[in-house]
Amino acid sequence: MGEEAQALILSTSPHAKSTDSVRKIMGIVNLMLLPAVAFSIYQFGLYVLAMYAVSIATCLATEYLVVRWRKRPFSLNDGSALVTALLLVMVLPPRFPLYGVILGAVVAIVIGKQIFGGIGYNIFNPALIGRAFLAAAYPVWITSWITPRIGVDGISMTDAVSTATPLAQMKFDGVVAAAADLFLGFIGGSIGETSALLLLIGAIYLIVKKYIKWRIPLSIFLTVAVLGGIFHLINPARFPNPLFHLFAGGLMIGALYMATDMVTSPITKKGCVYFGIGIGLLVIVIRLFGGLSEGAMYAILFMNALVPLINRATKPRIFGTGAGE
Amino acid sequence: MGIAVLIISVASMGGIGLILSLILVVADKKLAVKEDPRVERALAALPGINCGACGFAGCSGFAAAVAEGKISVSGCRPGGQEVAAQLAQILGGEEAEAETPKKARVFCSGGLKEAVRDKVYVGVRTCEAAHIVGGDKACLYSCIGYGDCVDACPFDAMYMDENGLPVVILEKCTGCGECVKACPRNIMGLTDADETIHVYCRSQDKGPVVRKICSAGCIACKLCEKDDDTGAVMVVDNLAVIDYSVHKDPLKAIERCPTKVIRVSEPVPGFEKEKARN
Amino acid sequence: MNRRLKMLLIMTLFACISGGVLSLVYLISAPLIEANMLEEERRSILNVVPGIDSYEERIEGEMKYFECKDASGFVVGYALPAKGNGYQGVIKLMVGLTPDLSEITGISILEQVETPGLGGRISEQVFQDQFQGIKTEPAVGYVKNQAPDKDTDIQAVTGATISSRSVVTIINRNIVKFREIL
Amino acid sequence: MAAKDDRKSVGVEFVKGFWKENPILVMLLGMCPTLAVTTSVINGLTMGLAVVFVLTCSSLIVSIVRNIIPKQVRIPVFIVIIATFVTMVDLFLKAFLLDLSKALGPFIPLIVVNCIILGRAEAFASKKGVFLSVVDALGVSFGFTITLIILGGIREVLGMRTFFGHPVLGEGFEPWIVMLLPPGAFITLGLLLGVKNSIDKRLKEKRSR
Amino acid sequence: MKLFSFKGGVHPPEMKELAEDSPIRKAEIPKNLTVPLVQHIGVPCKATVEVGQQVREGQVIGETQAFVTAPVHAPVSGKVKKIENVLHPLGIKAPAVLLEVGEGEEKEYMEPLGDDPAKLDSKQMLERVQQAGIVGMGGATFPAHVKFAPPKEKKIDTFIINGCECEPYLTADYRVMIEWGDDVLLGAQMISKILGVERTIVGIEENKPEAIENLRQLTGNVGGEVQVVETKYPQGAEKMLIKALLGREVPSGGLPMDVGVVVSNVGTAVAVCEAVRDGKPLIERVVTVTGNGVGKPGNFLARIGTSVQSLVDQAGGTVGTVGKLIMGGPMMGLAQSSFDTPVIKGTSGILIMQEQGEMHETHLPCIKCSFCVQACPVYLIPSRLSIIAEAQNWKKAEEFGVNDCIECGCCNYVCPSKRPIVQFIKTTKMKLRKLKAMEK
Amino acid sequence: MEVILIFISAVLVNNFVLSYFLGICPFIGVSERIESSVSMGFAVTFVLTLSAAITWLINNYILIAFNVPFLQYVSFIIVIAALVQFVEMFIRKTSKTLYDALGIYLPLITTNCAILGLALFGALRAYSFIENIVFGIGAGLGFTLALVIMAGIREELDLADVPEPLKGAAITLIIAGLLALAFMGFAGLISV
Repeated sequence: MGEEAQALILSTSPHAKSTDSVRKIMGIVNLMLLPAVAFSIYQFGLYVLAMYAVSIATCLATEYLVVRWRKRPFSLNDGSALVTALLLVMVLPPRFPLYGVILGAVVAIVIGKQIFGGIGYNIFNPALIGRAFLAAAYPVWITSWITPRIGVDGISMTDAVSTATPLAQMKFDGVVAAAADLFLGFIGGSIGETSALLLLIGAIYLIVKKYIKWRIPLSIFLTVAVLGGIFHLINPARFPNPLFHLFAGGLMIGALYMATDMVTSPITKKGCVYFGIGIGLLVIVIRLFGGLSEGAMYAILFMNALVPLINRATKPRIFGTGAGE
Repeated sequence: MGIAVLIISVASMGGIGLILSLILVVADKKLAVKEDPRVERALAALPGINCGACGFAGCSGFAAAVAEGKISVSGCRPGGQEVAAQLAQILGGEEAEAETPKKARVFCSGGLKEAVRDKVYVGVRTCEAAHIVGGDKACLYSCIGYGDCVDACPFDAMYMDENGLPVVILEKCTGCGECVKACPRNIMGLTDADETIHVYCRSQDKGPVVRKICSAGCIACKLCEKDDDTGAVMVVDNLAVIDYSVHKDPLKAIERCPTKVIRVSEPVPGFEKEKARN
Repeated sequence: MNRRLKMLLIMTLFACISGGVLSLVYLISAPLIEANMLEEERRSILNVVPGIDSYEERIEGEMKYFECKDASGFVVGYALPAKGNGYQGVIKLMVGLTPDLSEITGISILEQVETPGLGGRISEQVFQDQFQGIKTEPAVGYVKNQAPDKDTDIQAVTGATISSRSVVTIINRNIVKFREIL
Repeated sequence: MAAKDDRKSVGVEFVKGFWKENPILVMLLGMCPTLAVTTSVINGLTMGLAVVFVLTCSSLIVSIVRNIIPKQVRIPVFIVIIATFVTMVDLFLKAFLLDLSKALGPFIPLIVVNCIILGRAEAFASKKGVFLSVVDALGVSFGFTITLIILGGIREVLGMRTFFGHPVLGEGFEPWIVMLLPPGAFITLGLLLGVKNSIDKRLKEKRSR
Repeated sequence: MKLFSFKGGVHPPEMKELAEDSPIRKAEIPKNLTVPLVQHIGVPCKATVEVGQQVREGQVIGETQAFVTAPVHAPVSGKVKKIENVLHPLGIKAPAVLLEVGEGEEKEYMEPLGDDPAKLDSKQMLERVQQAGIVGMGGATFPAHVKFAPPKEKKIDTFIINGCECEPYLTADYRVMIEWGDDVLLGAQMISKILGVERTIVGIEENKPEAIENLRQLTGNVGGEVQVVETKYPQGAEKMLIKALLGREVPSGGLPMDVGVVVSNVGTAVAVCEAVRDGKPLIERVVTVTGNGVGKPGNFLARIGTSVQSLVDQAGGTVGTVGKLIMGGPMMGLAQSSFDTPVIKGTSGILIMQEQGEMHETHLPCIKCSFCVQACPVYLIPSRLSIIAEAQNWKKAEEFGVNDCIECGCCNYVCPSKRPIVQFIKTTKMKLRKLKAMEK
Repeated sequence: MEVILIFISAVLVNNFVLSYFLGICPFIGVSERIESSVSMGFAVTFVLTLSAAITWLINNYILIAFNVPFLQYVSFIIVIAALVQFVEMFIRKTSKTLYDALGIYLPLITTNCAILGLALFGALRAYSFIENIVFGIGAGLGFTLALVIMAGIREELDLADVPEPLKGAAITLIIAGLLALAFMGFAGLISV
């Protein structure tokens, strides 16, 4: 009787699974980055397109080689390397040399991610590791900016007029850019960070889909706005207004796409809030008192390092234990 | 000037040295704390540089851990092998040699070739996990085949053969029993080296059921029971069992076994010699 | 008791021996080290105030400076050791000034721990040479990424605005203090 | 029997410091100077030689006086001996090689607390004869020096494009300044350790085959 | 109306539409029945009959002397063919009585006790519950009489009838509440009487308006309250239901009675009602046969021991390539390896799913998305637990509360890396139990 | 103000472990568990503060007063060694709880470069007594911070699929490198 029945599949419960998958999540994150990517190419020219291409090629190739060398299952199609590749370029200056992009991409994938065991195990955001490494390796290149929409058609390095980012202008010259320009993105700065608007649109979709933890960006923004506001009230001449803080520099892309990286952010709700507050605090401290003009990247990296401790500190109370009633 | 400097430096160093050694002497007298003599001797054997490379808080921490057996004697990096040897001596590892060495054996013959697989198991590839839902072999008494025992073996004395069954390298096996603990289906067992015949099946299914699902299982035909007149072999719960207290090697029992689950086991290397000596 | 006495003796003994041996080594090496230090100081002073024959150390309150004279004993300038915070840590330098303090005759970075290859480039000759002939009134300044057009300005090291600014600030602050003393 | 062993093991004692008991890569000792001074080969070399001197001399002394020192003051006395030699090195550098002395900064005095030296003094010199102790000290400290040179070499080449001050990579190579900074030091040493481990693993596999 | 709920949980597609409108149908009794002697948590039963013996419907065929046990009765009249080890729904080999259905219609039921709870003696009722072999019919199969007789120091103040049926696909309880509402409430009253509680609540998920309506009307006559809870999985888990309705948290490692509550499934209530009123032992139950792998999904009143094959045949046979055969719901049900496995007292549903590619997917490393942390109804960190268990760090898993896991499967459901978290946890629990046993 | 700068500098900007490479041995050795790293951190902070005070006194009242600066290393280290040994014995005798939490880490500290390094840096920078103590506390807290962060990460990585040859010290060093990268963001905080 049982003979003719074909082999049944045995597995533990549950037998129903949601439709989310790593691949789908990463794919949607990539998709949501596209508007900002497209805008950055429009703004800074075809050279930026070349940077994206180089970064993507390097990231994918590196990931492929490492995974093969380690004899692990093929992981390229999960799309996480692509996210890293895009984000890496988005936080670089528009005329960063291509060999630098290659170096950054290799460092991001190898030291930022694979050294810890690949996707899911990394402690720091790989793209930020790549960027921080480049910042330390090529400190001059990383602070060389150009004005957008000038020399757009060109792909050479020399046709663009160099300029400072709004944050650098604020820091060293005390010039504060208009919030509207910052919001729409008609300012100098890193490739993908300029348009707060486009970044927000993508992020809102991701929040709706619950693919990013909304508490993180919200608490970052609130902390930055409140602290920035307090300092602005104390001394408006020296400290810029909170709107400027929110829309200038890498805060938007950092808060929305890098701090919220699932792997490197806390897993508890409370932890996310602490994490965000920490980032906001450090951003303000570095921007206003540090030697660097932009601190979002370092703030996130530093808080990444604290995530295991945050997770531990905010470990939820298990049902039916402690002060439940 | 030269002499003055000389005198001053000798005096100040001497002074510092004197004061400090006084403090230490007093401390040594007043603040001495009694300790486990083994810890103390272990501590004396250690380099005492408190480098922390062992992961413990200083040499005393390491010494205590060694004495309690929490860490291997070779855990001290600066000390190297010499210290390890000393420590081993101090801790006096006079392990009682077992009279007959124990060896682990695999009591299932139903590999990929022999056992019928009538379902598809999807999930974590460890025996322990697969055992929850039953694995993919039809026989519920069979080796699941994901090698938990191999992973558990601390001596690299096991491997999975191409037929999906674990194999014990008897030379390396120390009879520690880790594989026995790791196996969720009791396939692994420890045997005395002088037991030379074993039943390589654990199935308690009835003969016809076994016949259907495995070509190398005990079908409880009782031929062995009939052939061996010593009474050492019996079929209990549809499975042949050997009582070694009656007879260590009931050779006759294996002759007519239709599925060859009763077999002469691989001899334990080096054991024959010892036996002769006795 | 015997054991403890031995502890006491041995430790004191070794401390004494160490003190003795070291003082001997020191006595031999001290003159050499002294000479080394003086030579270094001399080099840096000659470097920042060119064409001098001799100099003299003066101490005025908390400030130390060197009065530099030419062969005829005429004061041709001052060498002023200065220090202050840079980007990473303390920067120590020597500033050479004309007797009326209106112009810098040269600077020499003595010690710094700025980022190598970035802020650390303030130690490069190109950067230090810029200060020759820079006017100190009203204050020394700096510009970025372009050639300076004022005679009080120098060009900052690319990408290392803060280190460059620190050097300028240290110089300005010390010149102001020095003016009060003279 | 002990004498025979001693003679045979002289070579072994000397060589083991280079690979099998390399103080940095295997014993993980003396990390502080390893990381701090290896911004260039010359710094690493100087540091290494300083350690060679201090370790050899203090091993010598310790193995001579080992029997008269009570257990309770072993460490303080050994440290005093070591510190004495370190001060000598320091004074020597200040007198003859001022620039190098400046570059190495406080890391020369920090040799005092370099675990390698105290470790060897304790583990080896305080238990073995004079001759073997010196051989052991030389082996270990040269192993240390060579590792410093390798590390310094990698960092100098990538960070400044030079080796021993001579340009080795072409103009086209933009040096990675990060290699001269702490992150570069940590990461390079970490990767070097990884390379060492994987070579060991491969050697072991080969041998077992 | 306030909607009661708890924190965490998931919303898997309900899929109840497949069978919810099909009324309960008496299933045909196949020629042979396989009645396992292990149908409850606790000491297994021993056969009280012999091979070849004739038995009558309702006759006890398995019994032990232990307290935590429930006797097994013959579901039909017939002849004992064999007593041997068979494949049990739990995936183990367990002893069972194989019956050949006979001709006679004779029954051997117990004496009816009456149907007015007010006049019934609670001690007598409790005894009857035990004799009738009633167990928790939601799937836990805990002997009911043990549950209804808590130790004296535990004051019970509330009895909850669990009508949530939060598992997707399953509609057995739903149909019972619509068709046999009277019996449910009568059973509930009897149990309340046994327990001596003042408050009896029926908790029903929002997505069963017809059942809510029906029971509300009926409670008007007999008393008791009906409360609506949010449609969310695992609303039907005892601990969650208590938290949602009463705001009480069952302590870690404790039972509902520790917070003064007893929870029973609607099926159990019906069984109690029948046992007391009609003297009928637990020999049949309502089973939902559903899923995209069967032709005509429906709800069947099936005798215990009926093979899955027989029920599936009555539900239109299989459709397409069958991938999984699950006993229970998709979230907590057990995958079966054979259609020969019998229905037991805890079988609430038979779910047959066509083969799909995802069923063969292997898992990826955890990406710490924290979906599972948000979903876990007992506030564990499943992601971490699964990593710890994967690394086989059993001790640490215990620290992280592995034993508090209720194995509801929410974490597993939401995991984008498709990690078999529940399996990791089950394995760890088993291993820990083994280690504990070894220590002793 | 100066004191605050010294403190911030020692904790964040010029972190002893991550930018001066001081105390690497215990940093690698005792960063496996968070609990022990916290204890170790506080033990180090305690000893650092204590030795900052004592070495300052020795430096100013013996070495400088008698003009024998060349005895610096010898005298500092012998004082530190004896001091640590004494404190350990003292705590051990007086308080079992304190000893278990803190005392057992003390022997590790003698050969911790951070202690001697602090004494030397303090002497080199000619801090005042108060400044030197603040420097000691700051350095100790900076060490603790780095150690605890590292312990947190290592506990996390315990369960990760780190490549075999990199397990242990190698990955710890690389993480230290990445931490140093992250700490670079604080550069310049002292140049306000």
